Amino acid sequence: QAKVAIVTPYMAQPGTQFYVEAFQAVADENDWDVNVIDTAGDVAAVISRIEDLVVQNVDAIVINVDPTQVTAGLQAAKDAGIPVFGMDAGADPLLVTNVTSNGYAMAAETSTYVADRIKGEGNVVMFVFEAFPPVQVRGVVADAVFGNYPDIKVLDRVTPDVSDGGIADSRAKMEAILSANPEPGSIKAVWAAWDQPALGALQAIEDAGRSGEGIVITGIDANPQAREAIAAGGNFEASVAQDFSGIGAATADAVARVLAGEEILQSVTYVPTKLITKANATE
Amino acid sequence: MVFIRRYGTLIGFVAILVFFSVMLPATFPTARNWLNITQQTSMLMVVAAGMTVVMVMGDFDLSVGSAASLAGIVAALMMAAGQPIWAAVSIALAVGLLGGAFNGAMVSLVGILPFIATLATMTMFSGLAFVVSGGKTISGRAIPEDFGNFARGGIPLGDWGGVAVSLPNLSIIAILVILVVWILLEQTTFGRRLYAMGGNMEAAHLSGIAVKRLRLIAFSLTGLAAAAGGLMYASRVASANPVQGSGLMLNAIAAVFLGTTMSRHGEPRILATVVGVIVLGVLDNGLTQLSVDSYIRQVLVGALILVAVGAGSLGQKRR
Amino acid sequence: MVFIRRYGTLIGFVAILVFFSVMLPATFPTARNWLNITQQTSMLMVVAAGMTVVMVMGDFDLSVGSAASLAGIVAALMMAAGQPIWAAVSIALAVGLLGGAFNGAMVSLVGILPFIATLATMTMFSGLAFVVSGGKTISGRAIPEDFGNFARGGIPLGDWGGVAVSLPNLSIIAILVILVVWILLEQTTFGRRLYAMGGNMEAAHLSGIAVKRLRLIAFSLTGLAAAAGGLMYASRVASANPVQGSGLMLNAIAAVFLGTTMSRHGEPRILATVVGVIVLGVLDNGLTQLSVDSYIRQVLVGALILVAVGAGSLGQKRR
Amino acid sequence: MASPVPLLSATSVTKAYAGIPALSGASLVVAPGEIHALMGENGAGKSTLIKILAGVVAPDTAHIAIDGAPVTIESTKAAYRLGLRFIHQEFNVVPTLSVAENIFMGRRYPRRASILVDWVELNRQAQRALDRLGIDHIDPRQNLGELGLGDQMLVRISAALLDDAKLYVMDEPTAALTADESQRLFRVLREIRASGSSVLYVSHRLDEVMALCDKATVLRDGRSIDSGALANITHDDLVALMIGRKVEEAYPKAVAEPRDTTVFAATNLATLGLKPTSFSLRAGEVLGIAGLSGSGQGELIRAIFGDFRVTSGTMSLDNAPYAPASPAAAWQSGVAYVPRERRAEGLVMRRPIYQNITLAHLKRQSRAGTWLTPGREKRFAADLGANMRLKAVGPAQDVIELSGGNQQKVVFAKAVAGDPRLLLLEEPTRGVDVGAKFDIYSIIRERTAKGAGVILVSSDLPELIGICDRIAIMRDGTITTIVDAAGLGEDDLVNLCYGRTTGMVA
Ligand SMILES: Nc1ncnc2c1ncn2[C@@H]1O[C@H](COP(=O)(O)OP(=O)(O)OP(=O)(O)O)[C@@H](O)[C@H]1O
Ligand SMILES: Nc1ncnc2c1ncn2[C@@H]1O[C@H](COP(=O)(O)OP(=O)(O)OP(=O)(O)O)[C@@H](O)[C@H]1O
Ligand SMILES: [Mg+2]
Ligand SMILES: [Mg+2]
Repeated sequence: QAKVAIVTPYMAQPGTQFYVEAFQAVADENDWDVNVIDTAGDVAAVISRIEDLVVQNVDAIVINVDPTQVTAGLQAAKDAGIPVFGMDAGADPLLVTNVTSNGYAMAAETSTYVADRIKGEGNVVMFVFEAFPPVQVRGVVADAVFGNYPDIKVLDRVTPDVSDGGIADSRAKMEAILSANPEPGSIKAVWAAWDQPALGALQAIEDAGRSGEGIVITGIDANPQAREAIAAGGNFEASVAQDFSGIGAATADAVARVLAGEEILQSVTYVPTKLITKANATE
Repeated sequence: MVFIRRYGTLIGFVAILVFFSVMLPATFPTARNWLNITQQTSMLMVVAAGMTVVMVMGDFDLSVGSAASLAGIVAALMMAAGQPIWAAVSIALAVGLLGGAFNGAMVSLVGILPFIATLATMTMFSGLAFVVSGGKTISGRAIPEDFGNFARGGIPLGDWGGVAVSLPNLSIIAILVILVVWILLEQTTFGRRLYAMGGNMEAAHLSGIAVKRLRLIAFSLTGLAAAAGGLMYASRVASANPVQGSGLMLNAIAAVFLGTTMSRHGEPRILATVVGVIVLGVLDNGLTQLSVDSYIRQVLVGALILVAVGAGSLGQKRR
Repeated sequence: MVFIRRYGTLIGFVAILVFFSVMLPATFPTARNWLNITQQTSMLMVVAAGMTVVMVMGDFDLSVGSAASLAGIVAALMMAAGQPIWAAVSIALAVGLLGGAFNGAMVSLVGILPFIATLATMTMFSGLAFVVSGGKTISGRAIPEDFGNFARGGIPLGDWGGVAVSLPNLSIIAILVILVVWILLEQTTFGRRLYAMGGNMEAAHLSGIAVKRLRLIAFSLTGLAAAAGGLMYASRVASANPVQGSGLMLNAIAAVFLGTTMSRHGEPRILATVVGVIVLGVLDNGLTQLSVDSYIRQVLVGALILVAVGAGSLGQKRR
Repeated sequence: MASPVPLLSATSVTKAYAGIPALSGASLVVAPGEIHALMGENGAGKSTLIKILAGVVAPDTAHIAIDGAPVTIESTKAAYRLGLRFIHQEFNVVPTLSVAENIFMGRRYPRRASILVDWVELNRQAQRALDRLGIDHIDPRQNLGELGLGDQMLVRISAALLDDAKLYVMDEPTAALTADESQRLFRVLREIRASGSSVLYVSHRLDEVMALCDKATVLRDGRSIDSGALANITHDDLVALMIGRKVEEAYPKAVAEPRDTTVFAATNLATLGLKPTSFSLRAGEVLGIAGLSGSGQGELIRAIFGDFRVTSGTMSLDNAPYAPASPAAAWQSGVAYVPRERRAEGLVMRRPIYQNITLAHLKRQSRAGTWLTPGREKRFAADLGANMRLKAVGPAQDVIELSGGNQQKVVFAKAVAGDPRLLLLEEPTRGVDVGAKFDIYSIIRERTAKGAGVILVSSDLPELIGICDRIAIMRDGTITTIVDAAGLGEDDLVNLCYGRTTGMVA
């Protein structure tokens, strides 16, 4: 029975759950002994846990954290001959491969959706998060898209407090922004780099009685709560579905191939994404 | 002089209010905005009110955030399993009460320092929340609409400058909880005894106060309030995840401590805690309305608290 | 009886060690694994050592985590801007020292409660870390290889059962810091005065101890240690982001408090803090090796701490 | 004798707390080479004046001169540099540190390699300081908290005597000392006088003051009302000066003889530190407990009070079995307690007087045992306070603002507030002035007249002899004999405590 461990600091984020579940499903088929380790946001602890796994001599390790930050652990694994896989982590020479969606493409989908819907003019509120590289790149793309429209003005670039999941604080922030911009039409759209702020903004807009102004909201990830909001046909109009399960399963496949003795050549394995609107939200 | 000493902090806070009102005359000092603030702070208010109870004895409870998360998860899971809302809410509150009683037992019967005991249970409750939920966020159709609607509802107060305003349900709960804690701490022998314990545990014991039992009860109440706060949170976001209450703990302790700077001998008082919570809420609300960059806002919040509290402390020359 | 009372907690911890050694005979009680543990806990060790200094006086410092993050960010930015490593490290340490001195000034000169003062600076330092870094993680080529290599290096100790083992650089730093703090607290007038202040602030003041100045110095040292811990963390992850130190604060306080359950009068002692840190590290290390699910691990860590500390407390029945 | 430049002169000293004067133009002149008593009833302002000299409290106005040179004392360090040493009224020690470290607190420890503490030298110098008081039973390496109160006081005195100074100020140093220990202190104080330095001495034990001091300054209501040589004044006149009225007798007469019914009995009672002990107490009787410190007096009281677990034996109260599981149960049964250390064990310092008094009686002092009735509580407390001349702004004043003696009265008021059947008193009059002592004794007698029993632990031998009906001698953790107090002399009692035989044993 092969021993495989998944180490992540981001277990509390909904996406991670799906990776892990899909990974587990494949693992069960292969009869692996899977150990899921959550370090609750602590990146150095990821290194520590990898070191522990090396001492324990597991057969493969999967991480979902920026590999450049855990080089010490990756090196220890490499020295011990244990293969390490990235599951939406980032490309790195010390990884066998990194399985992920294309973050630039996702942000381009929603930001162009917004720009098209508001016909290239008006005030936009952005919810971003720079501390987490995969989310940070989305902000970069959206900045570029909005910057390309001379009549789009970014009213505020908010970083919500995510320690509680992000919805409640985003909502409070949006409530304040709405209070500060009471004129109907003074806010045309809310672009969020992931779904939780979009949901918070939606609640704030509905609660303020301004859902009739046609403020366009987009998110990224298309988590179940977001899909429901989109399906309901309110202000929340679009999100992008990453195929989390696909990433998890593809990672497990990569592990299986390497355990079977195969060599994997591409340093990144992309799994396709999909724009979610009212039309396909309930699929 | 004596005035400054006692009210210095309060004056600092009033100065902050005046500042925001001047900077944002059209939006900040409106009934609508203030009702928003009471709603935004209602969960913290309830948890901080519970925290005040143990802090009156000079103790802490670090587990309130995890207890709130756990209560939210438990209720959500029960509702997802088709149980009626009242049953889910009752069981979740019972979980909070039991968790608090466990804290109380560790502190008073076993004799573990509150800081260690509740740090350990903080970890445990959080782990339990993950275990029972499998780490997932429970949302969407799993949560009955009525549950989410509760947080969105309120009692209409009529028109105010042309805008319909209503007193949010969450604010009403917060006010009720404050009232109950106020009666408990200020009007009953129970509260008097807690204050005596906070002033001198040994003297209280030798004066015939059943310190162990009271400590147990106090921690149970704090756990109950934490669970209530967690349920309010879950209702507000119409979902539950195993970490959503974690921000509440430090803020609740901060609010109580901010309050202590306004009381005679630095003891916690429920009404002072209320001011503390509102100050935290107002700073967030006002600075966001001013479109202050969120990072700079953090720095400002810290600095403003130091200035407000420091103004009060500087008046208090030791000699 | 007296034995149990004094050493109850320690016995609990030894039981944990024995348990892991029995369950994991091949991997847990090995030199290699123990060197790993010293390295894994080294950052916490340094921060907790600094925390011990203020806690000896009966104070807290909640800002150590943010100070650690800020120091890491400052050093990373300077290195990214092409400054030499020594300059970056020195400036980052100076930032920690200044931040600590600011805490100390708020607490001792202005007279703000340590909890509020350091909670406010925790927010401020964290905001500053975001502001200067623009919220980004600084990693990859921005960080000189030598900086990241430091944490990976060590002094070779030779072969041990066929495996080459070495004493990690980070562990060496931790040991040095512990040594310095030990000398400071246990062997200098400065340290003894801090203990006097912690034992009875009023008596210390009346006997002519310059309590304000000493408090200022103590907080500065804690800030310095926090910065050192933050730099070690940054070196270990070869990167810096504005939140990476945030987990250190509660763990550092927890380690010191765990330590106090082993000292005679419940006062913090640096060597007891060391034991506290190692206990936390061993629980993580051992339970990971036992492949315990991380959620259940959380529950177990909390429960084991309660059992170990509780065993010690139950022994102390005075009445 | 020529009148030399005074060593210390403090004139027009005023200080008001929140507008209420504690000192109103007090003055004090201490000459070199004298032991000068500072007298006055509780709350007269003695400690306040001393704290001003020590740089702890800032005066509103003060003209202070040392050796004729005007000075301002803005910090404790300044006072130290001026050659002043202090023993304050309240216990300011660090129980968690060693005796030697407490002696050196605030001073630079002896050092090695210019930074490291030289522990050997530290302990040696501390030992020397203890030797000066003739103390050989205290190890400087011991934790201070392990010592009894008397020994702790001896350590504090040793600390003040560590190096030579001009003026030693002692605020009730003997309140916790045995007669024997007091004598040793007096010997050293006389040595100090002989060396040309001076002592400013505060005590409510007048015999001691008359025997030891050369001069006295009397404060009343924050003013110096007289100053002069003690040789020229009688005990009674001094009392009248201090409290503004005559006190005929030191101790009130018992109103009634003890009755023949038993209030309390202990049979083979034992607990940690107490060997099986039996005695009984009649209704209306005051039973004194005497003995060297550490003979088990505290343990006996705490066992009766339900605070120490009883390991064997039985007790009865009003002839019913009595086995309290906690102090709460003891209060319920009608047993009240005045603990030894008022600040640590008796009072919630930052709470009002009335809340301290009703703390043990909240069941009765509330509606339905639940709802507070502050108005009624305050009236109740004010009445009790008036009975013992409590000097306070009102029942809502915080206890921390009271003078030491008045704090003690609050503790006593709490104990008698519930009409107890059995009163357990440890040093109930510590720091209380002569007038108020009489009031307290009267209240004790009132209780006994109603049939209550009283057990009194005291290190003040005249008090034991004056107020008790019988005195039990404790040695090595048990009661060895019980004697009638009538006709007993102080020397007899001392001999009994040391286990030396006299003809007096009953
Ligand atoms: N911190 C304070 N705040 C308010 N009033 C105070 C404070 N300290 C002392 N007082 C008041 O000052 C007066 C003088 O008190 P002080 O302690 O000097 O009396 P004392 O002569 O030492 O009495 P005792 O013999 O009981 O020790 C008292 O009325 C007391 O209540
Ligand atoms: N109130 C006091 N009681 C006892 N000793 C005192 C007091 N105030 C000062 N001293 C002692 O007087 C001397 C001078 O004091 P000071 O603290 O200025 O010295 P220092 O050089 O600063 O010592 P350190 O560097 O150890 O603090 C020291 O030996 C100090 O310990
Ligand atoms: Mg000095
Ligand atoms: Mg006094």
